[in-house]
This record gives sequence, structure tokens and C-alpha cells, in this order.
Amino acid sequence: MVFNWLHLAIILFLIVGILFAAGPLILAALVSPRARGGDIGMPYECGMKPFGSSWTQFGVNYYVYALIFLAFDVDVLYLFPVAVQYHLTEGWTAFVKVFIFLTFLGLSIVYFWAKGVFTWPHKIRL
Amino acid sequence: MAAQDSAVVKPECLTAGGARIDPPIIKVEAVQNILDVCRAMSLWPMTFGLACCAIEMMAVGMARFDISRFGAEVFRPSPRQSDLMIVAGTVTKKMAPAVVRLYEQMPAPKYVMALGNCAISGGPFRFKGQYGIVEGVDNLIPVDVYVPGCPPRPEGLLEGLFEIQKKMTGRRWWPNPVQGAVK
Amino acid sequence: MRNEKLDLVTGDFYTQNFQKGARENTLILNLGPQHPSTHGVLRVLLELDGEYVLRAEPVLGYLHRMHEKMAEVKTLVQYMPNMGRVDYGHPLAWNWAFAGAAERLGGIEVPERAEFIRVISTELNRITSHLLWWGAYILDLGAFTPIMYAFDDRERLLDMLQILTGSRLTYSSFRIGGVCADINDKFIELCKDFIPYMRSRLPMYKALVTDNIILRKRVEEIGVFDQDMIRRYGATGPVARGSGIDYDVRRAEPYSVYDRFDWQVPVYQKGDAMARYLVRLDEIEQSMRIVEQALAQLPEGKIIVDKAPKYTWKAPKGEACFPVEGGRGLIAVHVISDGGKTPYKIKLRAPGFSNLSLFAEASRGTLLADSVAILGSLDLIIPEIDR
Amino acid sequence: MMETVFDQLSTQCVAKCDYAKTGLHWSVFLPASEIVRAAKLLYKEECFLEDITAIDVKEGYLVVYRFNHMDRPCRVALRVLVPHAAPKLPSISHVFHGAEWHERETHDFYGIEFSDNPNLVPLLLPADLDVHPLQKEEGARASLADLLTPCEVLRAEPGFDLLTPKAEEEGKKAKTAGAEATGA
Repeated sequence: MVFNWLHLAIILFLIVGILFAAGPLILAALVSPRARGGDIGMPYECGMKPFGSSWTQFGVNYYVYALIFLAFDVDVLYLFPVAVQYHLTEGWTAFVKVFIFLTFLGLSIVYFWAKGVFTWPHKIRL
Repeated sequence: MAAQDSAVVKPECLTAGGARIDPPIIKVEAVQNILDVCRAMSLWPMTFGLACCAIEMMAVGMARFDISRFGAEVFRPSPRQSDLMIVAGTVTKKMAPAVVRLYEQMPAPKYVMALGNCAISGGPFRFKGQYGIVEGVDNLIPVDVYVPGCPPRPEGLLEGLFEIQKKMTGRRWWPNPVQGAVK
Repeated sequence: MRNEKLDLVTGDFYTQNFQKGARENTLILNLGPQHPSTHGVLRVLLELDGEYVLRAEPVLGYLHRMHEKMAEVKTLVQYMPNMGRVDYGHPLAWNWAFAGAAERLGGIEVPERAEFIRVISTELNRITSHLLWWGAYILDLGAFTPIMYAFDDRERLLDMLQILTGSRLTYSSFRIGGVCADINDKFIELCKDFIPYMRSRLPMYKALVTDNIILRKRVEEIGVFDQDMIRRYGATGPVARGSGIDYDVRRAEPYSVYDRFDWQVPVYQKGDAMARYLVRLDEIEQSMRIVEQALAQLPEGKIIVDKAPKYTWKAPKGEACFPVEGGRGLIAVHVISDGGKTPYKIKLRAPGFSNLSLFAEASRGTLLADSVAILGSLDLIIPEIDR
Repeated sequence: MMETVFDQLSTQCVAKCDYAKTGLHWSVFLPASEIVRAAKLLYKEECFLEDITAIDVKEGYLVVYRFNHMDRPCRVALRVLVPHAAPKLPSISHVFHGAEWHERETHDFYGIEFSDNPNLVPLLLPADLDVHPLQKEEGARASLADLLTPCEVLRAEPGFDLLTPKAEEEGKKAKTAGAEATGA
């Protein structure tokens, strides 16, 4: 594999990127004084000692929200190449294919809508 | 580097909670001076309004007295992102552990301004047989600047800010309203 | 990775006491003393199931400044500065309540001009209190600009009140038997400029904030209090008037010269946070009307009764209570004296104390963001609650 | 309107106060057992609780409940005398829920126990401070008759002598309760 200027540029770009990101952090660690001891390790909760841990069970809504975001995120991933090549296609086939792909995602929205994931009532009965 | 100067405050322990501040690894005079000026020009105060002085602290943040002319208008609610703790109001005995914990949870370099008579010495609530307040916040945490008044006028708070900047960088950066020249 | 260090039972006395009634798998959180939306040092213990508040318990006392214990150490005339620091939102109402109670006890008649100066300065102070609440409340809901406008107007008011009282925030300018400073032309001129200026600002606030769809979504239908709940907790002031109860101490038990002015008491029926918001904004308009009429009818004469009580004044035996309509509700100072140099006991009835006591029931089952909106709509000043 | 409430209660003394001098309309003395019934009656009358406080006098702690009405303002002060030795009172917080805090505050300052108050932990004082700051020393306590402004007693139980100034203060008018009751 012949080593030419392009590879060097890439490596340089990599190093500068890392330095640009990590540099201030390292500089700050070296140059600034450091607070130690006391409650600095304790999680900040308005000046009070926190109680119990936050590793408790949450409602399923939050998980489903993340799931829907993930689905559509991946969906956009697939749509990128389609967008690039779409002007080369002719006829309706490409359109129909993308349409089918999107309807399945739309179905997931309808399903979760029916399950009540998107309804956040202002007040719940206890 | 006021509260952090080991010469100024005994190094082994700054607060009752056993917190202390270690000096930086690279201690080059020139670098520290430059950094001090940068820190002085962008002090981020923590919204720690306890009582009446908090309203004057809010008034300083607003348009008329405008603390943002001096770089300190970003009032951070959490101690993790602030480096100036303005104790604005009466510290009661019930609130004392929270004050110490908030001070300890601030990253170094950190500075404390005791705003108002209550934070300096208990102020109007210091009388024989008082059972509820801590007379002066310097019993709990090391204080850099005391701003007297009940409540001090917003100009007083700005003067306190200049004092902290003077303590950090060694000189006053803004014209003195009375003499006009920079001392 | 689980954080073992925290699994052990921590928290302080109140957290453990609160935790006894907690359900399984809920998060106990401190909306603690140092929190941007609690305006001072109010701590609320929340039991959360995800976003929903199952149970809330306000914990007080983080700003208890022993006003009632100080009353037994100081003489009556010395106690006035405390009244400026019990409630720094509307201190002149507290000055009035205390001075009124002492005057009732001592049977002292206040001259006409002093009564009018009291009305003018207290109503202007009510406007500063409502502007402070308005700016801070919208700041709680997330908008930063309105507090800039509110404090801009408030500074003009503070300049005017500085002429009458000599200080910016913690006023103690009332005296037992009158007022300490007279109205001069500069004050009247500033007042004459301020009222039309403020009247031009209120429509702008209405357009900028009140009709803003984001605010309406955050504040309408939130924290609905019915009249029975208001009575069970003893909430008064804008909190009660937001739920359709037409109770204003200036109208119910008219004191001083309030019955000579023509003004309305704004009352809204829905009882949600929006209703309380609108009541306070309308009250700014009503206070300006009162100030205008009071300035027009300002009589000549002394501003303090001659031989007004001095430092060593001993109040006669007996008890007296004087209710006043403060910015947050019914303020009552109850002075009990045994004829000695210092009063036997002074009880301060703070409206914020009762208004906050209904928060636990009002925020059950609401979203966390809505419970902050309810807390802000109660207009809390913490030293008045902790006293 | 308020008279009907007082008639249904077994009050120790009912007095109509002069509003101009004291700011109160009625001042009623009740035994400790009557307070919950009084609260229920006043709740039916749509009154609201202004506040609860206590006065430390020679005879004991005088716990003062002040009620008021929102449409027809009429400030009623219900007074209950509780001995120093065992200051105990039934709680009215299940009738007026706002009373829970007022009772906790009075418990903080005076150490008066309010039985079945749902959460009788210190409200304003630190949890570990077990001194009750507003209690007076033995010598500083005044007797009740000196403190309250004399008001026109409508009805008083024969054995009720709290409001009569004690005979041993020589400059005092030695009015006996009997003369008042017959006069009303």
C-alpha cells in the first residue's frame, strides 16, 4: 500500500481533531486547582442528601418513545441513498417502493397511538 | 486565586466537611496570571438567593444595574457550573448543612461573596437568646468578600464583584465612580 | 453499573419520615431549598412515578428568622424594621398591619394626610410585588424576557418609593401614629409620569405574554382549586379570588380611607393558574386607579400625630388585631400587651403560609412541570411563610 | 348567625368584643373537648381558619383559634385553656386541613401536643432542636385577665373566673363573675 500525501492528510486531520477536542480538557486538568474531599462526589440534589437510587422502574412510555425515535432514525438512514439516486429512476416503481417502506413505519405510529403512548394527561387519578 | 491561596486559607481543610483545594499541577506564574484575568472577567454566580438580598441580586442581573457589563450575568442554578457563590440572605441552622454541601460541590477555583448583614454577622436577627441562625456565613465556609447593607444596593454588589476581581487579578479593572481614575 | 454507595438509606430526617408512606418503585426527589423555581429556600419533597407527582410535602423552616421570639425582646417601636423583612414583596402592608394593631391598642388617631400617604405607598408597593411575582413566575415557566420588562418598570416604582421610604426593598417607613416622610412635588411628578406609562405597558404585556399560546398551554386548566378547598386551607388573596371568592380585606373589613375610592375587586371563576394570573394583572390596574384617586384627594395637614409613641412607649394592657390586604392575601398582626415595655406576644398571620398548605393536595397526580406552575401561581415569599 | 353556633356548643364564656378596639367580633372560651365540634360547626357555616396560636399565661397555655368568614366578615377567636403540665388538644386538621401546619407550628413553639395530627414533626424548627423557644419562664408569665381587653360577656359559666382580674392586685376593680353574668 503506497503511502502518499492523502494518507498523511487524513492522519493529520485525525490528530488535530483529537487535540482540538481533548486539548482544553487536558490543559484544564493540568493548570486549574482541584477541589477534593467533602461532598463533591455526592450527586447534587438542591443541597440535600439524595435518598435511595434512581435505578427504579419507570413507566413504559419513555422506552417506547426512544424506540419510535430509533425506528425513524434508521428509516432516515435508508432514505439518504434513495434521495441521492431518486432523480435517476423513471416511472412510478421507485415512488411506490418508498411509499410502502414509509407506510409500515406509519403503522407503528398508529399502533403506539392506539396504545396511548402519546397521551400525557395533565392529571392522573391515584 | 483568593480562597485557594494556601497562604491565605489553611490548606488542610477549608470547610467542616473536610473539603480542601489542591494547587494546580503546573504552577507557572505567567500562565496563572493570564488564567486569573480570564476567570475574573467571566465569573458565573450561582443563584443562591436566601432572603431579601436575593431580590437585590435579581435587580443587579436586570437591565438597569446590568451585571453583564462585567461578565457575570450567567446565573447558574447548579453549583457544578458556577464559580462564585453569592450568599444572599440569612443562613439558618437548618440551612447550614446545605450551604456547606453546595460550597463543597462547586469545582475549584471558587469564590464566596457574603452579601448583606445577615450573611456577614447575622445582621438584624442577632439578639440575645436567638436559637435559629448562624451568625455569619464565615463560620461555615471561607468568605472572600463581605458586602455590607440590609439589603445592600445593587451598586454595592457590583463593588463586591470588583473586589473579588481585584483579589483574583491584583487590580481593579473598572473606573472608580468617585475618582474616575483606575487605582 | 449500580451505585452501591447510594443504596444505603440516606437522606435526612424529613426524607425518612416522608419515605414511610412511599409506594414501591417510586423516586423520592428534593425540589430542594436551593432551586430556581422555589424563590428562596422552600423545600418540597416529591414522590415521583416517572413524570407524575404522587405525593408532595413542603418542608419549611429553612428561613425561620424568629420574628415572634424577637417581638418579646424588642419594644413596639423597635419592632417596625422586622415588619419590612417579614415579607420583602409587600413590606408596607406588614408595616400597616403592625402600626394599625399598635394604634388600635393605644387608641391613637392617625391624621388624614398620613392615611392617604399610607394608601398611596402601599398600593404602589402592591404593584412592585405583583411585578416581581409576574417576572419570576414567567421565568419559572421558562421565558426569560418578561422579567426584564417587569424589573424595568419595578425600578421606576422603586425610585418613587425611595422618596417616601428612603430604601429600595425592606421598607419600615410607617410609624405608630402616621408616616415618616411627606409627599413632595418630585414624587407627584414621578407618579404622574408613571401611571400613563404603565397603562401603555399593560397591553404590551398582554400581547407579549398573556395571549401567548405557550403560556396558555402551560397555565390553563392547571391547579384548579374549588371554593371548598380554598376554605379548608384558609387561602386568601389572589389565590381565593381566582376561584370565584370575592374576599378582599380592603372591601370586607374596610380600614383607613379605602372606602372613599371607587375601584373593583377582580374575581375570576375558573380557579386555575390562569385565573390567578389574570387576577394579579388586573390588580395592578386597580391599584393604579386607587393611587390616582388618592393623589387627587390628598388633603393637607400633619403626617404624624403629635406626641407619637417614642422608643420607650408602653402599650396599654390588652390585645388588638389589625387585618390588611397584602399582595398575597389577608395579613393580620395580633399584638397582645401586658402594659410592659416589650409586648407580651405578637402573632403574625402570613397569607403565604395558608396558601402554600394547599399545595400538597393540589399537586397530587400532576406532572412535575405542572406542579412547578402551580407552586409559582401561589406567589410565595418564603420568609413570610417561615417567619 | 354566629350566635346559633355558640348556642349549640357548651361554651365556658361567650363575649362580644368591640371591633374598633380589638379587631375581633367574638371571643369564646371553650373546654378542650369541644374544639372539634366547634370546628365542624364553623365549617358548616363556611368559615375559614385564619390561624392558631398560643399564649403562655399563669393559668396555662391559652390556645387561640381565629376563624373568619369570607362573605360576612366576622372574626371569632375560640380560646382553649390547656394546663402547663399536660398540654394536649384534639387536632382539627381533618376538618380544616390547613390547621395541620398551624398546629405543627404551635407545637414547635409551645410544645402543645395535638393528638391525631397526621404529621406532628417539627415544621419550622430544625428536627433535632427539642427546645420550645416561645415558652416563657415561670416569673415572666402574666395572668390572663391582664392580657385580654375587657369585653362585654354575654354568657359565662358560674365557675368561670379567668376573665376576672385577680383580687390580690390591689389597684384592680374586684368585679366578680356573678355580677357580670346577672348584668348581661
